[in-house]
Amino acid sequence: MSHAASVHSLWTMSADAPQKIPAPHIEYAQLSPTLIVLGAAVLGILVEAFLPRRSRHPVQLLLTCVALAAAFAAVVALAAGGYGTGKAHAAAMGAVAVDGPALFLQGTILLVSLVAVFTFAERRLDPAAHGRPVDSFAAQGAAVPGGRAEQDAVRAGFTTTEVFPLLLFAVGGMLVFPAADDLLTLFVALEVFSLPLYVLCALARRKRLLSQESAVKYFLLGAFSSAFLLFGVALLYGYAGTVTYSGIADVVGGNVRMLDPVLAGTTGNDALLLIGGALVLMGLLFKVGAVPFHMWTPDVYQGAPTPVTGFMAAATKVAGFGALLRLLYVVLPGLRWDWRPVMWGVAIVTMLVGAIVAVTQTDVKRLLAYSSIAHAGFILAGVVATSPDGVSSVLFYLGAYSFVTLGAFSVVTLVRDAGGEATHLSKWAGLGRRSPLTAATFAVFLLAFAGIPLTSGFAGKFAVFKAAAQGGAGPLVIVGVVSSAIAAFFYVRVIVLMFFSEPKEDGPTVAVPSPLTSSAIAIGVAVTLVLGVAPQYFLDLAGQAGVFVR
Amino acid sequence: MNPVNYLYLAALLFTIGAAGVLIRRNAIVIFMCVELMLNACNLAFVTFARLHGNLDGQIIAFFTMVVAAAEVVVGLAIIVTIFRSRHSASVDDAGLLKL
Amino acid sequence: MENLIGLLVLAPLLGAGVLLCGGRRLDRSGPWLGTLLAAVSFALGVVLFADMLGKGGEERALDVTVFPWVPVGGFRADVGFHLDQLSMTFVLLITGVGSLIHLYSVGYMAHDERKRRFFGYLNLFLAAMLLLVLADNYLLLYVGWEGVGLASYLLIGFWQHKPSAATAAKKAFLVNRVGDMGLSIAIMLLFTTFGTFAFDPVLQRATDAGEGKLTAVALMLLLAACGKSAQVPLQSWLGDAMEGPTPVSALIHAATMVTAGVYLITRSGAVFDAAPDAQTAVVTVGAVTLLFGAIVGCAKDDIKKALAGSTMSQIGYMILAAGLGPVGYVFAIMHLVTHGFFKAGLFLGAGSVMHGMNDEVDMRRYGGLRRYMPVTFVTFGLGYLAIIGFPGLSGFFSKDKIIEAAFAKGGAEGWILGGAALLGAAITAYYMTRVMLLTFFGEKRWQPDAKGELPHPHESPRTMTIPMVVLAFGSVFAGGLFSINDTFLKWLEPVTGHEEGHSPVSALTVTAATMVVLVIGVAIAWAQYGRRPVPVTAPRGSLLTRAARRDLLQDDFNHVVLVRGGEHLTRSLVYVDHTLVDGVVNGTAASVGGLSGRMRKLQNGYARSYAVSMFGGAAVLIAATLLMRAV
Amino acid sequence: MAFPLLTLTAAVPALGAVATAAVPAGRRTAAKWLALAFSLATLALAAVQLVRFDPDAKGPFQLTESHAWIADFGVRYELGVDGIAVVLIALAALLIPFIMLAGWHDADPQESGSSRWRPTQGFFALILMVEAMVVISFEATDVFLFYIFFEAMLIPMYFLIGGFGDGAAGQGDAGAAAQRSYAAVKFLLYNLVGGLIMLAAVIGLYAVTADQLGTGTFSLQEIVQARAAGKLDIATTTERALFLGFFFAFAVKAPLWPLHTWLPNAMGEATAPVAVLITAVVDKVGTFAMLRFCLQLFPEASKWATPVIVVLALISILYGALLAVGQRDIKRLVAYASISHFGFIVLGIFAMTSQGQSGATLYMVNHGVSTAALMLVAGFLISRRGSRLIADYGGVQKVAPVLAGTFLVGGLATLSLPGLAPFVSEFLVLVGTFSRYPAAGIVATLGIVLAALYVLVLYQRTMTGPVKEEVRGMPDLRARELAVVAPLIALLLFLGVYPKPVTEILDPAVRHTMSQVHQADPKPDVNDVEAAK
Repeated sequence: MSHAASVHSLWTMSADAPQKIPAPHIEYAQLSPTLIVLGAAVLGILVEAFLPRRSRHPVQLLLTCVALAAAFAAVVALAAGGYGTGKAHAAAMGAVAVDGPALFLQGTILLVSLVAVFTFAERRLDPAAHGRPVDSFAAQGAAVPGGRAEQDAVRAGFTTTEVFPLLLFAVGGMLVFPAADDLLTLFVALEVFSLPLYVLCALARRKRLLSQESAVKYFLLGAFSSAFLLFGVALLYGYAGTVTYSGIADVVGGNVRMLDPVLAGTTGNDALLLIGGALVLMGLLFKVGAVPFHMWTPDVYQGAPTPVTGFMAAATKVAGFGALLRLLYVVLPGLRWDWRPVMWGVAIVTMLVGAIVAVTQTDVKRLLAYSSIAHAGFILAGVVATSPDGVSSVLFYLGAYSFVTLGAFSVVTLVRDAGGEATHLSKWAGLGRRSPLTAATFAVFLLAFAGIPLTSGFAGKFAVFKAAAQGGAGPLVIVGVVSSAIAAFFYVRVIVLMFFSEPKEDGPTVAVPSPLTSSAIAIGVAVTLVLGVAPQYFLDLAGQAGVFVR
Repeated sequence: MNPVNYLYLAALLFTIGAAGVLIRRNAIVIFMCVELMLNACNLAFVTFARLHGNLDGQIIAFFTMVVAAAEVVVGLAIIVTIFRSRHSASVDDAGLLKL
Repeated sequence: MENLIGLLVLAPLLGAGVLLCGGRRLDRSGPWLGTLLAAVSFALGVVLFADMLGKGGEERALDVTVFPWVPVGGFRADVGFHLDQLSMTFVLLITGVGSLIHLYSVGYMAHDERKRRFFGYLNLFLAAMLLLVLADNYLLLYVGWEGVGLASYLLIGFWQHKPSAATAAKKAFLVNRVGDMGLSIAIMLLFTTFGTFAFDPVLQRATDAGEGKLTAVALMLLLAACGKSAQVPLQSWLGDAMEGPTPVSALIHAATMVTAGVYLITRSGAVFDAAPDAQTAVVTVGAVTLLFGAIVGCAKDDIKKALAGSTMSQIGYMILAAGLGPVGYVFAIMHLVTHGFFKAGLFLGAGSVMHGMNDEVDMRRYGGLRRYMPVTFVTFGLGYLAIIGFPGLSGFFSKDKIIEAAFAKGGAEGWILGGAALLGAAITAYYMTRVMLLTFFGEKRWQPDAKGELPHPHESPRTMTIPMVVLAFGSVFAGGLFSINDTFLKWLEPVTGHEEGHSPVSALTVTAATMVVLVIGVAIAWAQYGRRPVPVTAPRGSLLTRAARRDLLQDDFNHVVLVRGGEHLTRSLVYVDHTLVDGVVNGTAASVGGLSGRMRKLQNGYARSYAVSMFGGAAVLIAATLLMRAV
Repeated sequence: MAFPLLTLTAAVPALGAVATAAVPAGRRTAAKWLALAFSLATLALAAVQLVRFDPDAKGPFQLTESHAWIADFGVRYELGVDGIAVVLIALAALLIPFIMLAGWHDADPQESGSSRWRPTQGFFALILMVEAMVVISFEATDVFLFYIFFEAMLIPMYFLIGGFGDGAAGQGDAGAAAQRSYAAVKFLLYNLVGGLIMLAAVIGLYAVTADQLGTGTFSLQEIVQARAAGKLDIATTTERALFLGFFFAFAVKAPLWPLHTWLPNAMGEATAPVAVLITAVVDKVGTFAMLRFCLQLFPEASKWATPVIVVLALISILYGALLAVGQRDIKRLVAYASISHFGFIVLGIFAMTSQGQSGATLYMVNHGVSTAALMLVAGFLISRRGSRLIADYGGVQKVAPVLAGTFLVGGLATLSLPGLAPFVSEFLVLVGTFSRYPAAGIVATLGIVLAALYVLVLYQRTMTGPVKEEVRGMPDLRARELAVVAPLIALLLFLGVYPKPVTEILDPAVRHTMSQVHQADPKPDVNDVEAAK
């Protein structure tokens, strides 16, 4: 009875709530990066709608690049304006955080996407029969593979320029994802960047069946995982009565001003908190491709158009880990002793499974997919360090890793034969003889993956392991070292294949790319070496960006 | 009636949805199961909103619906394409990518 | 004077360098150049000798430190020379006999197209040997020690195209290495015991160290001596070493190098004197070897191998003497010198015979050569008389003294050793007579050689005969000269020290006994080979004979135990390395691969199974979190 | 800010590598000469180092340079040389030109492949790259800096091994290539694993220093001084763990039994010059690092581990020698011989006596030169007959006396014949070991007998005996080849007769190391004459 009464009182109380809702106050300047990107995306749609097909490609390319560059400039401006450090705070009524990690990650994402756009726009790889240069996307996504419609589209020289707005939307979501300061924003951002990716995956020009299959898998599993995440959000909301990070953190930390009976009732029930936390974690782990939520990764990476794969592999990881960091460091620090062991486990299995399964891979893209899983494990090792060092090391690793990945996948786009990209490893035999330069660059990326000194991979690995060791995660370091040893094996295998085995007669040809892809690869190599030889400046950046706002 | 029961219902629906995803072959059905899971979440949200007596939960529920709608658009589009190229919507047929 | 010592070593070394690196243009002049340089160092030796005679007995020793060699922390080894009467004796012997044999070789190797290198090696040997006897510390001695080993390796294997020669050379080097191991361990012991291994400090303060340590050192030195001087159990290489050109056998494997062991023991006398047990070991080795060598010498039909056996046995005498301590050192060296003369002479004679018989070595195919090569016959004969100890000739004096000293050891030991020495004398007389008879007397048993032509023996050229004559003089008179009012004893005493042995039997009795056994030995030989004709193919012979022909089965033992065993060991190790050590690593790699292959199967391409893993993962995640809270 | 001599010494070959790699495909010979010029320049710089280096100066390191590099990792760009380093740098710089000359034609492309494929340029560039990295890892006094190049070195080595064979693998071209890449992969993986384990230890070291000194550091001197001052006190178990981590990597590189199996494959498959590069230059970094890092960073742990390591070293000595006896392949034989010699070096290092360590350091130099001599001549031999199998040769000394002679000298050096360089060092090691562990000393002495065995057997089977048909008409050493071998032999003789100049430079460094480990030589039983009187 008393309970019912309280419920009734709640009802009446919330009845006259509406006029109490304050008008939201949005700091547009501080959200400008996201706004610019999303705005450009909308523009892009309009371009698709109104510009003649011929002129769409250049316009879209220009628009996208400008937008991303501008957004990056905005990020830099904000950082310069001290929002990364002193003036860091939660903007948009606590929905979006503007602080060091957010800005650093947004900057990284924007740069990565900018480079990715180059590979998106590459049109010289497929010397098309009908004379018109084409990129790696389907002439007409909706057309049935090999069907009449597609042939017409190909003959007409259609290209799916929608990929650019799609990319921009995805980027927009990714920008918000690591900055999201409440669970709702987190969820929305997740969907905003996932949905365009699902579509992009389906748009390969060659091997369309694989492409579509990968899209379906990605979509279903993605939706599945986001449902889990959402349920987790629900439980956390139920536990804390709010979805803002700070609010939940306060409740978890047990420092709330007024504790009404209901809240007391729910907060008493840790199950809500723990299960909710676990489910949200799972949603994020899925995005970063950690074991056992990794299984979509190889299939999707292999099926999706390679530029998209590169973009996903690089940017999604950055965004996902950003969100993960924020969640663990802002929302759940009170529960450190609960989630740390769990994350330990996840990190260990991720490193080992990724490395071990990669050993027997026969497809370059799958190989890279598994290696990305292993790397997710390494990064997790830095995540569980639970120290500012840990954060900055993870940030650095993400920056280093994303460019290496992008570069590697860009190289993959160049090695082609009649069936499009020749991704089967056996085709790569003797590549070093055919075109030493390409092989050499790819070797550089592989060495970076393997964490050989003087490459960014080593600096990053050292940073996270160091943080982990200082965070008292020595065993993790050992496992990490072991799995790096295993990983080294298959990277080396590819190098052997490229340089020490005789080239086949029917081997693939290496396409001579336009400046776009070349510059993408060049940037990748440059970043790899610079971060390997003189990482101090970037370590400083990451170090300054190591503190989350609450 | 005790609102907590709604939570149990939500959990139940969520589990049913999840089970559906695991069991059913047809992509459309699987997708519907996912939708079911999302709606289970919605139910949980509103229940908690009710419990806590603030509107956040209810607002989130609206957001969720919108997101779900968006998912439907993209999802159905993808599923339809693959259906047209494969003449089957069974996810088990789509097994080219493996190992 | 001091600098001359350096030159003494340097001259032949220079020769070696020039001849070996000189190239073809020296092919003609090379031999004479080598001989010249040998002669030069002999001349230097004589000069130093004269200078030394000018001084009193005590201050005759010269010490020169040329330069610090290995100065490291507490460890310092110098390149320094120590020239005293002992080393002087050796210098003269080495350079003297050495020069003669160089001269001989000029004729002997005249027709060999690689003679330039031959003389290079000979010079190298001279240099190393001089270094050995002049070194003022054990490490430098070790350098010479291995240097002569190298030279002997190169010279034994000089005719490398003959596999037998190459094998013999390798064997010689390896067996010597075993001995060298002893030497290096001895040096280490000396260093850890005395903190140095220079002769003076070590020998002066030998007694300060514990007897245990000294015994160890002495035994290790003995091992080294056994290796170099072909004493049991490391004697097996000497017989095969006869594969080398005969001048080499004469110089290295008769006159000089093989006696290095005696030098080492005499030089380290202070150490041995302080370690009686070690001395017992020394005399035992000596006694055993002198019999062993003698017996082997009796059975061999190859003239050089017979002489090799005799060398072994004679050096056995020296080692025995050296083992007797101050009583014997002088006589050991004295016998060493006389032996140097007559054994070199004998070998040169043998060489000359082979030269005349188109390199036939089997004595059973000789016979009646005295008419065809008179000079060889005479010189060889004198050498023969000397070695069997015919009264008045060198061997007589030196060997007699050793036998006396052996008896003088006193007690059962003395009797055993003395007896062994006497028996050895008898056998010596026997096998040398045998050699003599088979070679120069009896009817011709010449056989056509490989090319099917009968040999027509002739006297050798002057370059070969002159050295033989000179050496014959040595083997006749050296002993006498040395013994007249104990010149040699007085000469060496300051270095080695000397004390009269008190023999249970008078010196005269010993001499008489020696004579008797000598006659017996000769008589038996005459009975066997003098009176009845000798079969060209050797009769099967008694068990002992057959064993002796095979060096008393020593080689067979080596072959079975060391060679075969070693081969098996290495082969199994190679297998282990490949299968086990490597296998472990490759195994882990393979297992990772297998694991990978199995885990790969989980990625079966079905979206729903992926969903299952996610669902399961979520469940685990939740369970784990709750569990963490629970505990 | 002094003149950055050390940096320059490393930078010159690095630049040379870039320059050589940039030479267009057509200008092969130009590339060779360019590379040779750069290597000679490096040699000159190394010589300058030797001159500028003052053995009697105070302080462990000289010609030091120190700049901030990666503050976050506590890493500084710190260079400095002690006596050991300066000598080993000289050795490396000296050998590289010979290696290049010896391999002058090894990388000439058989078929004129695509114009972009420039093996020759690659070959020489990689050699220079290796040289640069070796030099800087000798110079590094910052653990992390050392580690970086210790690891990075593997990559060019890997390409040298896998990319260029002597075409004498026995079976067809494809089979040869397969074997080669197997060897290369084996080399890389062994060393990578070693390096990664060391990485764990390096990180651990950082964690310890950061924990106790506030800021983590990798500076050797800082750490040593901090320990001396008691500011840094590493728990026993931690120190041992870290020591093992470091030692493992160095033991793989050295290589020490049972981590040695990569060496025979690598040396067997690589061309002779590259094999020399591996064993004479690169592997020295391993033993060098034992002296500089294992002993100085973890003295207590080193002492703790000594017994085991001594045993392993002994096993290496005998095992390597026995396997050398059992080999059918000339280059593999030399490889196992090297394993045996590395056993001696490690033995000397961990005997913890001044003789032992001076011997070991001197041994590094001598072994470098002697192996170079033997292996390069073997390479010339192999290049003539196109086979590595001992059984395919015989009677060579008849047709090619000079080749045979030099081969013999190289062999005699390998069996450390007195008068040649290795004897001195080997004897020092033996004495040093004996004075602390007599039993070990005696066992090690067996090694010299076995050495004689494998060298002489090799010489007999290849050079002596009746002349084989295939060998008939084999040309003797050419001028270029003689120009490679003669100086090495001269050096062997010189260092054998007069090693003083080298030992004088080495000694202070060794004494310093000994003091770091708090070890004194055992005293002789009979004290010297003065005391006696």
